[in-house]
Parts: sequence; C-alpha cells; structure tokens
Amino acid sequence: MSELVRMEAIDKSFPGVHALKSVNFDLHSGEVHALMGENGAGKSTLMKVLSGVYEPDSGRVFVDGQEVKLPTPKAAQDLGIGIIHQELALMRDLTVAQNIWIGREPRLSFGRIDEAKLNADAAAIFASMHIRMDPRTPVEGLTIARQQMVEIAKALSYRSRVLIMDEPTAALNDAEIAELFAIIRRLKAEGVGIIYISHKMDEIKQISDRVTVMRDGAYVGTVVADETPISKIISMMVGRELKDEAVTIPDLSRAETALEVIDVSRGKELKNISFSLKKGEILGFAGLMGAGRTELARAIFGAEPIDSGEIRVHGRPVRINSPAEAVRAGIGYLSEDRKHYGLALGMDVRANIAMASLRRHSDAIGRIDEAALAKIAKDYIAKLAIRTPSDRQELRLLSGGNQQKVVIAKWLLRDCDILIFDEPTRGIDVGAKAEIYRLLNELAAQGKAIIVISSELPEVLRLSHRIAVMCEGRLTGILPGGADQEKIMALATERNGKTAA
Amino acid sequence: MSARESGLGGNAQQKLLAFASLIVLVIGFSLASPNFFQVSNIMAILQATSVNGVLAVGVTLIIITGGIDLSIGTLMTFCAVMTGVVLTWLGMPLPLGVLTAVGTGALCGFVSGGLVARMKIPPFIATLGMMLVLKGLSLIVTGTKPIYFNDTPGFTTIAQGSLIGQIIPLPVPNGVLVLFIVAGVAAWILGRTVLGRYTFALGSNEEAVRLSGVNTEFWKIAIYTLAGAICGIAGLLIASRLNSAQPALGLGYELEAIAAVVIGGTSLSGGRGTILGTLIGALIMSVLTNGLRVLSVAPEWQTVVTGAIIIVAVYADQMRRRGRS
Amino acid sequence: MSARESGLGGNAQQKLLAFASLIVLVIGFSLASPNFFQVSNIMAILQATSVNGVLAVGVTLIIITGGIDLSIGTLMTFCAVMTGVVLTWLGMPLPLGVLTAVGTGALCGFVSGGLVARMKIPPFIATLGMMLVLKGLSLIVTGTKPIYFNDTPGFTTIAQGSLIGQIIPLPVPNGVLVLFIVAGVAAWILGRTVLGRYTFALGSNEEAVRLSGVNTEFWKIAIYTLAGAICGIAGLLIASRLNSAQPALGLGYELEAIAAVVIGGTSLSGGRGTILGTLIGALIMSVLTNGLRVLSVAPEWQTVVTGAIIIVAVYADQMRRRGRS
Amino acid sequence: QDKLYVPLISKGFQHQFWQAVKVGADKAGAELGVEVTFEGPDNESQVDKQIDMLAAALAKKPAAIGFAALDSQAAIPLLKQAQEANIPVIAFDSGVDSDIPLATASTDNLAAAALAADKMAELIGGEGKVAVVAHDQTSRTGVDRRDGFVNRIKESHPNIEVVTIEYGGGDHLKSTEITKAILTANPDIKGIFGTNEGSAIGVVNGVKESGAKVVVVGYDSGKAQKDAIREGVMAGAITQNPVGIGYETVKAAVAAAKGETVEKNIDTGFYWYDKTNIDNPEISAVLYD
Ligand SMILES: Nc1ncnc2c1ncn2[C@@H]1O[C@H](COP(=O)(O)OP(=O)(O)OP(=O)(O)O)[C@@H](O)[C@H]1O
Ligand SMILES: Nc1ncnc2c1ncn2[C@@H]1O[C@H](COP(=O)(O)OP(=O)(O)OP(=O)(O)O)[C@@H](O)[C@H]1O
Ligand SMILES: [Mg+2]
Ligand SMILES: [Mg+2]
Repeated sequence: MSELVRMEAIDKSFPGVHALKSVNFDLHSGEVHALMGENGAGKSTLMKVLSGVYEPDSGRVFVDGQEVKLPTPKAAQDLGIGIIHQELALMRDLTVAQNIWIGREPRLSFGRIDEAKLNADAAAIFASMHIRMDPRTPVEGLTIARQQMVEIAKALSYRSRVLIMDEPTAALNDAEIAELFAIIRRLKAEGVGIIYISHKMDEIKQISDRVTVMRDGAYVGTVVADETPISKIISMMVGRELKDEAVTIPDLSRAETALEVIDVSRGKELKNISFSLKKGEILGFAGLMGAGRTELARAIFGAEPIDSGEIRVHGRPVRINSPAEAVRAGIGYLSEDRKHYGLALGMDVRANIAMASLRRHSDAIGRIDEAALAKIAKDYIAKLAIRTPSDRQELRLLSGGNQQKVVIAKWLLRDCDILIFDEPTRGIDVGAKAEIYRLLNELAAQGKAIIVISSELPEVLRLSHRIAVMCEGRLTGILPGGADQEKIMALATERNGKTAA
Repeated sequence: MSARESGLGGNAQQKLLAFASLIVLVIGFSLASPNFFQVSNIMAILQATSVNGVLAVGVTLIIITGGIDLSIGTLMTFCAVMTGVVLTWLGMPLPLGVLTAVGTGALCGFVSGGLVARMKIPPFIATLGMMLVLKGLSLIVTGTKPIYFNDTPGFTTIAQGSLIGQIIPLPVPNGVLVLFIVAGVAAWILGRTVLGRYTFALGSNEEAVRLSGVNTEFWKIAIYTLAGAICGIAGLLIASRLNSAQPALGLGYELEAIAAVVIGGTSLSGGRGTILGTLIGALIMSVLTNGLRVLSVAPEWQTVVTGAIIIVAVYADQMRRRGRS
Repeated sequence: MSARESGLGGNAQQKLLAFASLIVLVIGFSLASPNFFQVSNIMAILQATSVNGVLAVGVTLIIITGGIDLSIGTLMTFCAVMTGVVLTWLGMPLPLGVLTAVGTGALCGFVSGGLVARMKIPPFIATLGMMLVLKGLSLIVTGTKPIYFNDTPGFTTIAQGSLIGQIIPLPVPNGVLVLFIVAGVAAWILGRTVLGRYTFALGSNEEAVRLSGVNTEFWKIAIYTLAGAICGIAGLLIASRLNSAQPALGLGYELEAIAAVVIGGTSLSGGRGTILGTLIGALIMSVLTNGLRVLSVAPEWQTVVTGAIIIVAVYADQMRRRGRS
Repeated sequence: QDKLYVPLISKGFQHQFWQAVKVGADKAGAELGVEVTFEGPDNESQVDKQIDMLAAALAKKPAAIGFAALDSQAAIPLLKQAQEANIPVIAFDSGVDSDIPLATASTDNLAAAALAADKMAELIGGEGKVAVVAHDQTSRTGVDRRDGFVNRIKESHPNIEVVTIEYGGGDHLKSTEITKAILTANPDIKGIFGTNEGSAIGVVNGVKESGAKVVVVGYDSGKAQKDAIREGVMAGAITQNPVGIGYETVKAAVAAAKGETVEKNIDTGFYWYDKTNIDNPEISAVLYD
C-alpha cells in the first residue's frame, strides 16, 4: 500500500467562515479512508480542494509524492482524481449515458458522437453495478436515489486512481448500499484509493480501513477503523458522548384519527392505498427505491393529482388540489429533494425558515415582522445546531446537512397537525440526527400526526410506532413498531402478491 | 444582493460601489462639456429618466420572479390612451383619469399574470402576445389619431410641473418625483412585505415555494398586476409630458427598460435584484444618451459608444463585486 | 425534447403534434380566402420565412445554452454591409462576398461569445451592447446609404433564384433552400456532434459541465461563433432579396427570431429545444402575417389577432404536450 | 361583386401623415366605387417587411397597386412580377426609381425642405446657428428633407450654420429629449427644424420644457402642430397634400386598371403655413388633424 495522496496544512476561508484550518489528510492505494465530521465540519470543502474545485488559501497537495497544483477540475481528473459530489451535479436535460460521458464522448469523424457506443458503455457500467437503468432515460425524471446511481456510475467510468465519494449513500437504501460496497471492494482490490464520506455510522465499520475525523474545520485525528469503537469516533466528531434513547411506543388506542387515506390511486405509481394515522402517532414508511413512498406523500400533499380515492383529515373528507390547500388543511410535507423542492438556495436562512409561515408573521398590509422572524430563526439555528455565520447567510453557502436542517426548521415553524417527512435526515450528522429524533418524538407527544419516509431501516425502526411497507406502488402491509427487519424486507419485495428473493 | 439588500437601503459601501459607473460617466461628461453639469441639463436628464425609470421599476418586479414582460411599452401607451378616452372624450375629472391609467395597467397586468401563472404560458410568449394586442388596441381605440389633453387643465403638470421647485429652489420635475415615489414604494414592497418576499422566492425556486404551501399562482398574478399598475403610472407620465396619448408609441420601450434593469445588476434568471440598481441602470442609460448628444457626437457614433459603454460599465461593476467577495 | 430528439427527426407522432397549430392556421386561411393557398403565395410565405428562419435557427443554438442574442438583427445587417463593401466597393468576385458575410458573422459571434464566456458579462448585456455597436458601425461604414449589388450579376439569385424550380416545376426560391440547409446542418450539429451535446449540456447545468472537466469557455465561444456565422448567411439572404445592403435595417428582427424560437417550444431557460420547432415557429409567424394580409384585415387588427393567436397556439401546443405525458 | 381592388402599400400607417393619405385614398375609393386597402410597415427602415406586404398584395390579384417604395431597387423583382401580371403600379409619396410605375403622385421633399430652410433663414434674420431633428437617417423622406434643408442653408444662407443633426425616429418623446440636449449643448441656437410630425412636436415640447426662445419650423400637420403654430411656439411648417396624394394615387390606379392613359407625374404640391394663413381655405384644405 503506497501513499497516493497527501494534503498538508490545507487552509481555506470563505467570507465569514474559516472552513478549513490547517487540515492534514492522506490516502493510500487500495484503502478506503473514511472522512467523518459533523455537518459543516469542512469535509466537502476539503474534497473540493482535492478535486480542483477550490484553490486552498495555503497548504500543499502531493500526489504520488509529487507536489501538485489543482487549479481546475480537469487538472485533478488528469491526475486520476475523481469525485462524486454531495450536491448532485447532473445535467437534467441530458440522458443518463450523456451525463456519464460528458466531456469524454466517443467520437466519430466530423466531431460526431458515437451514440451507440456511448449508450453501450453506460449500459456496461450499470450491468457491472447490477442496476437496471436505461442509459437513454433523461435524468430529469429520475428520483434522487437514481440520480445518485448515475453519479456513482459516472465516477466509476473515470477509472480514477483516487475516488472521492461525498455521501454517496445518502439517498440509497440497504440493498443498493450493499451493491455499492461490493463495487468499492472490487475497486479496492484493484488498488484504487477511496475517500468515503458518510453520516451513516454503521457503514464506516463495514467498509473503511482508516477514519479521519474533522471538527469545526480542524483536523482531529486519524484512527484505524477496526480498532476503534463507533462511540469513540462519535465523541471525536462531536466532542462529547451521545446516548441513544430507545423507542417507547405510546398507547394510542384512545387517540383520535388525524388522517385517513382511502383507496388512493394514481396512474401506475399508486395502487389502491389505504391507511390511517392517529394523533400522536409516528408512522414509518419503508420500501425499496421507487416503491412509491414519495409519490404517495406528494399525492396526499396535493403536489400531484390523484386519479381516485379519498383523503380525510380529522374525519372530514377534504379535496386537496394543491400544496396550498394541503397546508390549509394542516398537512405539511418535507421533500426528499431539498435542492429542487425544498429550498430557495439564493435566499437567506431566515427567509427559508419563514417561507411557509409568512402570513402568520406579517400584518394586515403584508408587512413582514422581521424582528420576530430573526428571533425565530436564531432559535432554530440554536435548536438544530445549524452551522451558519448568521441567519442572513445565503442558503447555497451552507453545507448540505445544514441545508437539510433549514428545511426541517421550515416545517417545524409551520406547525402543521399532520407532518410528512420524506428522508428527513438525509445528510445529517449523528448528533443532529439524535436531536431530530428527539424533536419528532416531542412533536408526536404534543399530538401531531407524523409520517416518516426513510430508506434507512434503522431509522424507521428507531422512530416508528407503526411501520407501513410499500412495494411497486402498493401498500403491502403495516407492521407494529419494532418489527424485525426480515418481515419488513419480505413485504418490501412482495411483488404482486408473490414474495421475491 | 439577496432579499434583504433589495431596498433602497443596503450598506453604504455597496451603494457607493454600485454608483461608481454612473459617477464616472457624469464626471467624464462634465469634464468634456461645460454645458453638461448644469441644473437645467441635470433636470433634463432626470426628466428623461422618469418614464423609462418607472417602466424599469415595474419590470424589475417581474424579472425578479424569473419572468419577463415585453408588453410594458405598449401597455404604457394603452393606459395613456384610455386616460385620454376618459378625460378628453368623456370629459371626466382628472382623478378619474389617473385612476383609469392605473386601473387599466393593473387589469392588463392581471391578464398577463393569469396567462403566465394559471395557463402556464411562458412569460415571453404571454407578454409578446399582450404587447401586440395592446399595440393594436391603442390604434383601434383612437382610430390611429392622438388624443390631446387640452381640455384637462393641469394635466401637463403631472410630469412637467415642479412641486419641489415651489419649496426649494431646485426645479425637480414632478415626473422625477413620481419616479422616486414609485421606486420607493416598490423597494419597500420588495424588502419589507410578504409580496416582495414571494417575488424573490418565486424567482429563486418556484417549485419549492409551491411545496411550502404557498399559493404561487395568486402571488404571481399579484406581482404582474402590480407591475401593470406601475406601467399605468408610466402611461400617465408620458401622456402628461406629450400632453397627448400617442397611440403609435411604445414599441421598443420594453427593451430599454429591461436593459436598465439588467445594467442595474438584476439577474434575468430571477431571484435577485434591487430597485436601487434599476434606478442607477436607468440613469446610466439617460446620462449616456444625453451626454453624447450634448457633446454633439454624430448619431451613428452615439449608438456605437453607447453599446460599448454599457458593456464596459457592467463589466466594471462585476469586477468590483468579484473583488469584494 | 431532450438532446436526443433534437434533430429534424424524432418520432412521427410528436412531429405531427407540433405541426398541428401550423396546419390549423393554413387550413383556416385557405378556407377564408381562395388567394391564400396558391403556389405563388405559398412561395411568398416561404420566402418571407427564410431570413427570419435562418436568424431563428442561429439564435436557437444560443438559447439552448441558456443565453440570448439580441444582436442578431443588426449583425445580419452588418454582414450584408460588409458583403456590399467587398463586392460593390472593392469589386471582388461573388464567392469572396459570401465568405465575407459568413466570416464577419463568425467574427462578431466570436466577440459576443468571448464577452459572455470569458468576461462573464450576462448575455443580455453583451449582445445588447453588440447590437448597438453593430448598428452604428453599419451606418458608419456605409455613410448611411444603402450599397447596391448591381455590379455583381447573379447576386440576387442567392435568395431569389430557384435551383429547385429548374428541376421540378415548383419554384421554391433559393432562400428557402438555404434555410432548409442551414436548419438541417444545425439540427445535425445539435443532435449528433460534440458541439451540439455541449450546447444542451451548458444550458442544462453549466457548473456541472465545468466540474466534469469540460472547457466550457471554449465551447460557448464556439457556439456563439457558429450562431454568428449563421447570422452572416441571413445577411447574405436579405442583401440578395433587397439587392442591397440597407444599413438601417435589423432592429426588431431579434425579437421576431426569438419569438419564433420560443413558439417552437424551445425554453428560454436553456437545456431544451429543437430546430424543427424553431422552423415551425418561424412558419407560424409568417403564415399569420401573410394570411391576415391576404384577408385584407386592417393593419391594427392584424397586430391584435397576431398577438392573440400566438398565445393561443402556444397554449394549445402545451395542452397537447401535457395531454401526452 | 366584382369591385376593382386597389391595395396601397405605403411606408407606414401609424403616423398622421399616412392616415391622411389613407383618408384621401378612401375618399377616391368611395367616389370611384373601388375597394381600397392601406398598409405599411412600422417604421421606414423595414424595407423587407414592405416587400413581403407587396408580395401578399400581389397574391390578392389586385386591379392595380399603389406603392410608396422604401427602397426602389429592392422592390424591382416584385414590380416586374406585377408588370408581367398586367397589374399597373402607381407610385406615391416619394416615387420609385424605375419605369415600371405608370404614374407618380408625390411631393418634392427636397424642394419642400428647401422652402423650410428659406423660411427659417428669414425668421432668424439670416444668421446664427440652427439644428435639425430628423425622423430618419436612412429613409428617402428623412434623407431628402434633411438634405433639402441643409443644402439650401449651405448654398443660400452662408451666415447660418447647421450645428447638429439628430435622429429621433419620429418618436415624440425621443425627439423631445433630443431637443433638450441640443438646447443644452448650444444655448445660443436660433432655430430648429423638425422633419416630420413626431419630430416637430418633439421639438415644440423640448423647447417648451426648457423654456428656450428659438424659432421652430415643422413639417406636416396634425392637431398639435396646428395648435403650436396658433400659439406661436412654432413659427410655421411645411405641409404636403397627403389627402391629395392618396386621392390622386387611387384615381390614377383606377384609370390605369381600366386601360386609360394617366399623367406620368402628379405633383400634389407643398405649402408653407403659419399663423397668418393657417385658416385660409386652400391651406386648411391640405391640413389634417
Ligand atoms: N462557497 C462558500 N461560501 C461560504 N461558506 C461556505 C462555502 N462553502 C462552504 N462553506 C462553509 O464552510 C463550512 C464547511 O462546509 P462543508 O460543505 O465542507 O461541510 P461538510 O463537512 O461537507 O458538511 P455536511 O456534512 O453538512 O455536508 C460550512 O460552515 C459552510 O457553511
Ligand atoms: N428502479 C426504478 N425503475 C424505474 N423507475 C423508477 C425506479 N425507481 C424509481 N422510479 C420512479 O420513481 C417512481 C416512484 O418513486 P418514489 O420516489 O415515489 O419512490 P420512493 O419509495 O420514495 O423511493 P425513493 O427511495 O427512490 O425515494 C416510480 O414510479 C418511477 O417513476
Ligand atoms: Mg458536505
Ligand atoms: Mg422517495
């Protein structure tokens, strides 16, 4: 195992933020080196330095022992450094294959593109990943999870010697993660060095050889994964011990029903879905990628029309044709795709938190009560530990996890009776996750009805009072809280009555 | 330049920076010609900014939502025409004429807004259609003849009188006063109110706003309606300056107004922009036009120089901003 | 309508749908007037489409990158003027004139592209500046007088002759032939080549393209240069049609061309668009104009009806598309 | 049913001048029992738009065509087409450099503008600075009126200097701003000539707004110009006889369509009008609102 990359005393500041404080990092060939840290610790920034997106203010980068300059992404690529960015950077109007090979299209004469080869090559990569994906699908229609797959395929296509994966599994579920890990092990065997960033602690144990921890932009230390308990890594990250609370399922037998979904169908995506949700209950939704959980949530929320079926809120049937009507009926929905459906990235933290609640914080002529909003924003920044220089920072300058916290704050502030959280902890660090779980339990205790959609089974199990499982647009079953994983997986793969392997 | 800096306010240094191109131009012209920096000429420049400035303020709102409005020029004319109909043909009193101008503008803006927000027609097409329809309607209503306001005493003072001149010895024309009031109100709306917040939010990420439970259609229509009403005020100003409603006027004014907005730093892709920037943009344009004329530059060279300076001014502005961050 | 369907090809059903508005118009006018659907008038419509069509094809490329080009109209004129200088004033042979037109266009496109891609000036401003500069230059070079091509025999056949008419008994003017060739080549470039791929990619997510290690500046400049060359061809066509280079022409042509592009379904926010759509858009515009004239609709009503039909056509097109998916 | 059809393709239709031509044409149409249509492009630089209009007019198989060419040369192929189809063409306004038109009903813009120059010279006492606010830098009418004025000043009034020529596109507001800039740049200016209605009114507005004392000479008529002359803000103006032009064009077109011979040059004349003669019958007959 030879040294591939060494970064020495990397320093980088943004206006108002000292993002990297003299950070060291190194990578050997054939190893998986996990990079850990809380949201905003500086992980992505460090990797952007290594992949030529940012130039550091000071510090040196060595590749194969030679000092190198990385002024552009191209320079990094040429040195064999590939990256899967945390914020998906795909061209929505191009197809999957066109995205993968952008900049490296196989050419024929006259600058023509060999489209057949392009598609075949992309298909080959997906085949090696054991994923079914038509290379000619436009990226636009893909779910976040599938877009992430495309990013992974694209990174693999570079055949890099150094592969940076910035939260590649944030939107994936267990089956797909297992597939990704198989790929990672294969690459590792080929001598590729992999830098792996994730907030999912269990993955670190499974895949990584060494772990480097960062905190507040500073280097904390590097440890060998096998020899270090998770709790140690966590305390390195957060600077204190975290204790995990167990689920306590409240007695809801006397609780009122908050939401009833009766026989809802929509095209091929949703087939005759019925369930109900009580006040004070947290209903988890499990399922594989594309099971239709997001579709269902969007249908309930009025973001997408339903073909048939009925939705009742507090026993009264409601017609919901738009999100505005849903919110009026007391339903809130936190989207899984924060960038496209959750945030106004060009606006500041305060404005985003207030987005759904402006009418409540303005007077008769529409004047916004900025002072009140400032106080509220500061409260949430403290409560959710949002790392930002101020509540007036533009959202696009926040780290991914901190952006996610802002979306959560938006819905917490809106204070709906029924809240649907679609992948609420995507990209959120362990400490904050625990905080959010606590918040959700608190909300439920206050009598809110909550749906949590999550691709992380442990999260579903950790939170849910009941667990609904979907497969291919059907609700295949509802299990009691704390049900075992096998049963959930069985329902999640129950294709048209038959249980698949 | 996010929502919070959208007002006429903002921090002092930034304001200074944004002004720089304008100041350079003014100093340059002042040095080049003794006739340029004189009260009467400065007032002429301000007066020349008033109509375009008001239009630009209106279209700034729409551009911040990520839209565009090509109909502002002909809408302005149509509002002037309808005012003529009410005041001259029907002989109504002046306040009703003012109401007609603003009301006609708001109504047409409402229609454009409906086309864009409800029928999902791209703003470019919806307002291109409106531009043509309104252009035709102005000609039809008037029978292609101008309507004069000779029977409405005081009509010309709306733009040409000087209230300020009666108080202090600076004959700032009322048209300029109107411009500053309109700009002030628009900046206040953008910076302080719910409507303004949604204007930015729509331009920043419309789908995210919709999924926040906001009735985006309603707010978008409201913004177009407001912008239309502002065009109505521009219609009033131009009618007052010309003491007539000229039905054939208006085409091409949209480009000039949009140019002022973009020179002022508002992004055509929406989500960011300031009224102050738009005012400066409009002033840059009229200082340029006036200055080159006062220097008696040959007309064909005037266009060349104007084009070049617009590019340079925006480039310089950008370098400054990049330098800052 | 993503990159892969960008060619003149695409599946049959979709093509049919896109044509629908156009066909409805043609049938409507044919029923309304016996003079409309006649070979000579159809040829007149096609001829009237040629210049605007070529410009629209050029600006389609730029719009797909997410940009805009306001200078196309005056660039066209400037190219015509330079051709006049070379052919009439310098007495060079015809092929050199053709080269001059295309070369001038490419050069100016290169400059615009440089301003946008390298100096990061917003396309609206960069090309607005270019529009004014080129407008002035045309007047300066010509001394504000048209340059006639009387000394270059055969010059008028570039647009007005009919090669096709010599083969089959349908006098399709060469200008139309040129339009279809230009459209074909542009569609081929968009659909099949690397340049085309980057055109879509830039409009879709420029930052992502850059992060993929592509030299985005180079490709963007290449696209503006190509679009400029296409404007050069339009310059040649209009010069040939008018047998003269008219230096004051061109302003307003950009709006018409952009309108054709947007009516054809290309999104002004970039990333999607087709040349076929642009052709249909340009045809819709000229069928409308011609049809209303043939029906002797009063000119002021012509504008009203044109505006309304543009909105309706785009709305109908959109309903169809939504219905499909 | 088979009314003769005569389309007039003019240089514009929105200006009062063209509307007056249209009035004359309609009048002749009514008297002679023929159908007349009238259209023109938005501005006088749109040469190719006009060609397309001509093409559409030909498609309607008219009995004759009235045509005011923006550029004679550019129209020749279509005029030839008309000739081949035996559709007589009558030129109006400023004429067509070709022998295809059977007759031309026009004003001599050069001579008319020269008259304006002479009047201007007289009004400012034969010396001093003057300026021109023209409506177009390239169109026939714009060029002729500018040159007619400027050349006459040069030739016959050596003590008068034309200090600047600006172009406002006939847009009232633009011409107003231009005038104010001219007055700023040349505080000692004595007179300004506006070459069409929009320009002349713009000059009047600009002079009024800046409160300057200059001699304003206009061109064409219209209510605002007549008012300005009555008020004394405008010293006087040249008027053509647009109603006559329209009338004579249609009359000649109908005659030609019937195979009668028509007079080759129909000069409809031009007139100087000011406070003193504005209400004379022969003047008020050629003025329009
Ligand atoms: N372009 C920028 N301008 C200003 N601040 C920035 C910029 N990019 C990152 N930051 C700040 O730098 C800090 C580190 O961000 P970074 O994205 O590296 O965090 P991270 O460790 O990847 O977090 P996460 O786990 O949430 O993805 C954050 O406080 C972030 O707000
Ligand atoms: N593997 C796939 N193949 C084809 N289409 C898919 C696939 N995965 C997702 N989709 C698309 O997504 C729709 C349902 O996805 P949805 O986002 O609702 O599922 P989900 O259960 O929320 O899963 P995810 O974890 O991806 O969010 C499908 O109807 C389909 O259009
Ligand atoms: Mg990160
Ligand atoms: Mg989902």
